[in-house]
Amino acid sequence: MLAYLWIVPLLPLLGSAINGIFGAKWPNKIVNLVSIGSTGLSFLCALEAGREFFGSGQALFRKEFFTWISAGNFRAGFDLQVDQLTVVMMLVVTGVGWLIHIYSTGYMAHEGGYYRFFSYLNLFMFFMLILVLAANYVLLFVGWEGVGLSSYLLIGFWFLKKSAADAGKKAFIVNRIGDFGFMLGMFLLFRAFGALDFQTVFTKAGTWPAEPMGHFGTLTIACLLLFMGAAGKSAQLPLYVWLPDAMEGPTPVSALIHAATMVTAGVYVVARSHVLFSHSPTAMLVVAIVGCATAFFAATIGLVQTDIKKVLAYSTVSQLGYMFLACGVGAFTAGIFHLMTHAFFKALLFLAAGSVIHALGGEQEMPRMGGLGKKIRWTYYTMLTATLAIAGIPLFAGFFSKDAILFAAFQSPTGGRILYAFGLLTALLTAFYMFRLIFLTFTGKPRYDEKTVHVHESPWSMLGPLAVLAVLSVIGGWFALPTFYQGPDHFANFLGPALGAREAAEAGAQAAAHSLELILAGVAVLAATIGFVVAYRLYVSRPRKADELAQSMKRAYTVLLNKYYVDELYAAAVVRPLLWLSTNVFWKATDVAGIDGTVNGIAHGTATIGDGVRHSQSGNTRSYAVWVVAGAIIVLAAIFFWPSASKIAVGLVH
Amino acid sequence: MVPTNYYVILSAILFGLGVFAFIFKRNVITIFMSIELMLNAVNLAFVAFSQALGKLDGQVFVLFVIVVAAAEAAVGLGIIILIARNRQTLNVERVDLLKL
Amino acid sequence: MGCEMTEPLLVFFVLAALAVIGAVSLILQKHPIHSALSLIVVMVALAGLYLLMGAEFVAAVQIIVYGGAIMVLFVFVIMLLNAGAEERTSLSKMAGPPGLLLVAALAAFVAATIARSGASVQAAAETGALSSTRGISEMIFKDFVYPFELTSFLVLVAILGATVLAQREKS
Amino acid sequence: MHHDGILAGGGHLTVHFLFATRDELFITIAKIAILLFIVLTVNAYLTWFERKVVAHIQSRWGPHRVGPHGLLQPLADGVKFFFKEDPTPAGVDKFVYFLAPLLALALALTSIAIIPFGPEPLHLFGHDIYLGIAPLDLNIGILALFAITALGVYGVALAGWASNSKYPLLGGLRSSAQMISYELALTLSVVGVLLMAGTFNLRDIINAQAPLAGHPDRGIIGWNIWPQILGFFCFFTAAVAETNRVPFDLPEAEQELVAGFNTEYASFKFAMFFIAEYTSMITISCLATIMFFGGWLSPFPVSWTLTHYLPSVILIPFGLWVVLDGFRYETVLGRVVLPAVGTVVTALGLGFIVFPHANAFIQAPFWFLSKVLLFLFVYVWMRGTLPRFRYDQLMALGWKLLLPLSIVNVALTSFLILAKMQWGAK
Repeated sequence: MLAYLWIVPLLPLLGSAINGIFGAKWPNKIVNLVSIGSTGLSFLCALEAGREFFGSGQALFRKEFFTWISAGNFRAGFDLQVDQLTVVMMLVVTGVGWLIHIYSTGYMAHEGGYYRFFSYLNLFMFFMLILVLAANYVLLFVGWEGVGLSSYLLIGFWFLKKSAADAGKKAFIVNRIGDFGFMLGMFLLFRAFGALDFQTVFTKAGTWPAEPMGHFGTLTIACLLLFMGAAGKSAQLPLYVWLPDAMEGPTPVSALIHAATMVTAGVYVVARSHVLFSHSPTAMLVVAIVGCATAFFAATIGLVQTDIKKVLAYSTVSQLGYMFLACGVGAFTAGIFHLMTHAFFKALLFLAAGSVIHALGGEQEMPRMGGLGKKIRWTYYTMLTATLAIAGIPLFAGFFSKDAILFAAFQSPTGGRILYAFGLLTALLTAFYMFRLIFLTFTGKPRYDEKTVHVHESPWSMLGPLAVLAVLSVIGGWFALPTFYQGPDHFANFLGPALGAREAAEAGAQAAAHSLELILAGVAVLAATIGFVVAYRLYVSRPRKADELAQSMKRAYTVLLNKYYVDELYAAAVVRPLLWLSTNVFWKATDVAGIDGTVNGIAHGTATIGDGVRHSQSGNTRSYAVWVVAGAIIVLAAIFFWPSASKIAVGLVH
Repeated sequence: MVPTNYYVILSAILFGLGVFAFIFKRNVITIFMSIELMLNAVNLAFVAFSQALGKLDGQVFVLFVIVVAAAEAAVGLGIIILIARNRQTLNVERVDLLKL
Repeated sequence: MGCEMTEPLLVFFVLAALAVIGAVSLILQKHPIHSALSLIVVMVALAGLYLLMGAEFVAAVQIIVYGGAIMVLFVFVIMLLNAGAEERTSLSKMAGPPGLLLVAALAAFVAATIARSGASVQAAAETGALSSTRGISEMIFKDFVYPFELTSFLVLVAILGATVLAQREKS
Repeated sequence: MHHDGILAGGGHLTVHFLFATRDELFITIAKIAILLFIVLTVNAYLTWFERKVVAHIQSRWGPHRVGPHGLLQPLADGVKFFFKEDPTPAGVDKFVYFLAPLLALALALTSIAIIPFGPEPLHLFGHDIYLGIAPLDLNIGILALFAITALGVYGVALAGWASNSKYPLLGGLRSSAQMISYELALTLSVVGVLLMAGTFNLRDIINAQAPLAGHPDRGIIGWNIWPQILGFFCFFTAAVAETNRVPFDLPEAEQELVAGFNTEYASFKFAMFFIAEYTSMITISCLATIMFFGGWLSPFPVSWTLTHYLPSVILIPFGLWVVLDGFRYETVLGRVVLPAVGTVVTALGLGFIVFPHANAFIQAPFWFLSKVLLFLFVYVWMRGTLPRFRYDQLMALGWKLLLPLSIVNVALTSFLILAKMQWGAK
């Protein structure tokens, strides 16, 4: 299977192509068959590939399938590689992706453009797999842009809805900014190392001296640029604005792309280039701070959002912040660990939310929900599980990963305490707004119009994935279970070879800091419980209280409700000036006056000349004959006055 | 023995006359004939030089020219017949529209 | 050189005169048939000149193909179209004095070129009688065999083209 | 000195006969005159012959009023042609109208000049006088012949056009089309012979059919007719068409076109066409003889010396019969003239027996002429028996049968020759 690794991404591509080309005519059943079949197969292939990889016991499998670009000493090939990190990502992508495909067959059943949706979805799978399997930055960038594209297509899936179309554009444009940085980073790396495939870059970088804190050397700048791209893709400050709007897309999309997989690409890239990052503490610190800030910032916004999907979106942002925090403090394994668990429970949350929306016939505003717990039990339970997981209740997946991150943050030498504090606070907020969501949605008395809206449980094609994901988000974290009785962290050891020796060292340190870890875990649980209790008091026992609280600190509330006016700020600072510039300078001045003027001028000139010359084309054969003679005379004259010319001509003939 | 120059000059004269006819005749067929005249003049020069240089290439070339002329005549006259059929005239000055 | 009046020279001048007269009359005649006849005269005269130069085969071919086929075709077409005398319109501005000028220039150039090249050629002259026919066949079927085949192809194409052109479209 | 002047130049071999020496010039002129006379006479009596034969085929008497057996009929016709009124139709193109018959006649007569009639020169006034006008080394003999026949089209076409009348125009168009079409077959059909002979020279072609030195004398077996039977078929058919004779005489198809291209011609101009046609018949017959029937070669091996007396053996009895027949002729003139002619003929026959040299010299022309006469008879015979083709049939025959056949013939011949070179050499 490894030898034919390309099959893994190819299958979804085929599915996408087939559906895209023929799907329009086909009934949904066949479209399902194609899309689910292709993704499912590729999931199996991925499993098989992983099995073989471990069977072979090699640290890194790498195969160059064909050379794509070759210029001078630069080579960018279709090279795929597999190591532990890849396996994790690959399995998450194909597995979760597959589940979400199944879910979508139920969720989208009544939508128009069914085949289109699945074609896009498969396309996304293809690009995402390319991204995670790529063995060099160029190919990775291909996947990177590809997922951006399919995300754009899917956000704007209901392109007739203006908000959706705009959201799509917004996502695309904001990502451009990040990609810009990413490309610059790649160029810089190429200049520094003369190659872009991971092996060469990392081996060379490994030999470089680590750049001291606050020193901006090549590596640091490269890392920061890469991180800029990552921030764009993974919706970190200040480029996070597109993700909440991306909720305009169908819920499965939000689940797959904007929660589980695509948005984590940034984290993946940072983890993938951990060698570079670990050589520049400055960059690491930046990553950590940005991550931490984003986590807190987004969480605060999430507190007051009323749209169920918006809440989840902000929570996604903040969880991504966690992951970056982890990477920033050097706990890449923890980051990836959280990435995985988050993929499980956040996907689950979104799908469940989707199920809720489905049940209410498209209602997304929590104030108009409530009391659904009894009506749609399965959805309720699964969503509850996910909430517990994300809130970090012990023995649930989120607990372990978040705990690992906080612990790492606490331990980190530079400003560890502050980061930890914010992380902890975020955990509290997370717990609060998640439970707020649960309570507003499932408990209390219904606030929707029961005559018009008749709630119904979703079909099994939707509930099945929910169940599976629920299970996963329970057991997903148990790799790390042993650490609590001084055992090894399996996940860390597992990722060790891929993410470098630094982890191993830390594993050693962990034993020493074991007691400390237990304490921190306790603290985290405490924070979660506080969040829970507050939410309970505000929304269940004394519902009135929430509004009073909002009234009492109206200013802060409105600020939060309006998401700190960030969008407005951007609009004022960036969008409007740009619009003005492009309208007046580029369009009116340059294009209309300059370019069009020139083109039309040339056209007019040509027309005038032609009008003049036209008269020689009298259509009178005899005149033409005369012209022929004139030409002959010119030739003869050349031969006569300039014999060498004729010699040359003859020479040409011979 | 006739000097080669004489032949060549004769061919030049014929060629000139051919060009003249080519320009100053109005009848398509006659114009076509003047082209043949020019070809003949060239042939004469060919043969003259071939005799002068004692090489036969010239004569072979003449044969080729004749073949080409024959083909040309076949096609050309076909076209002329069409013109006469569609335009009801053989005067090139009256045939100055691409489309009727 | 050789300007004492030998018979070949005599013959040459007679034939040359015929040719030139024919060409001139081709221009002067109003009726295409007369032009055609004049052209035939030119061709026969040229054939005679070829004979004089010992190019018997070319001479024969000249008469058979040019005289016997091509010009017959011309005459045939003229008869078919029942072409009348040519009308002396002059709608072309170019084909007036400027044309005349150009023709004069062309003639001058040709003459000058010949005058320059003539001497060099003359040096190489004076070769014995070459039995042309055999030699020509040798050349055609050895050295020039590919061009020869090409010409045959050309002729084939021409036949097809002529057929297509001449057939009346079904209506 | 002229002699040097010419030969020094080289490359004039074909024209030098015109003025090798003054004497040769005169001889040539004399030859032309004699040949012209002979040809015209033969023409005249060919008409008589034709009418007689056709008449007998149709079981009529044919001409027998003017002179004994109507022998003076041609004379009478000639006189009639001369003195008839010669109206020129209105609106004809004068020049071309006059040119056409001249062209036809001139070309027809010129073509005869190419034909050689005998191998041996006649020794007179210390000059070797060959039978036939063309020089011995006319390397393009057959080509020249074709060249002239090719030009023959103009006579017909121009006549038709110049008459300013629709029947002649149609006739002219038809015949020019017909001639062009059949010229191809005609030319191609002799290529086989040329390939075998390896020359254009008519004399050499005849000699090529003669037994080679050291080979058994096969006489008639050696003629081209056997290997080239296909070629001969094509050749003769095409030739008949080329001369506009029955069954290919569409240009003058009386029923459809009155008299075809020469409708508007009367009196002597008409006679010119007439003579031209018969002359070309003769030429073609000569050509056929040369190409396929061994020219002047005797059908018998030379070793059969007795056959040398065949001329006498034919002439003497014929003469005697004419004498006897003459005595029984009804008119006085006949009773006087016929016996006289008879005696002359008999005397000729006896003379050949008496003078071996003369006999030896006469052999070649005798055979040549007898073969030509045979062909002429065939012409007349066909006229008496065959119906005329329809125009489309004619074209189909020319393009779809004769042309392919003659091409096949060429291919076959060349292949056989190659094969002979490969294997038959030793």
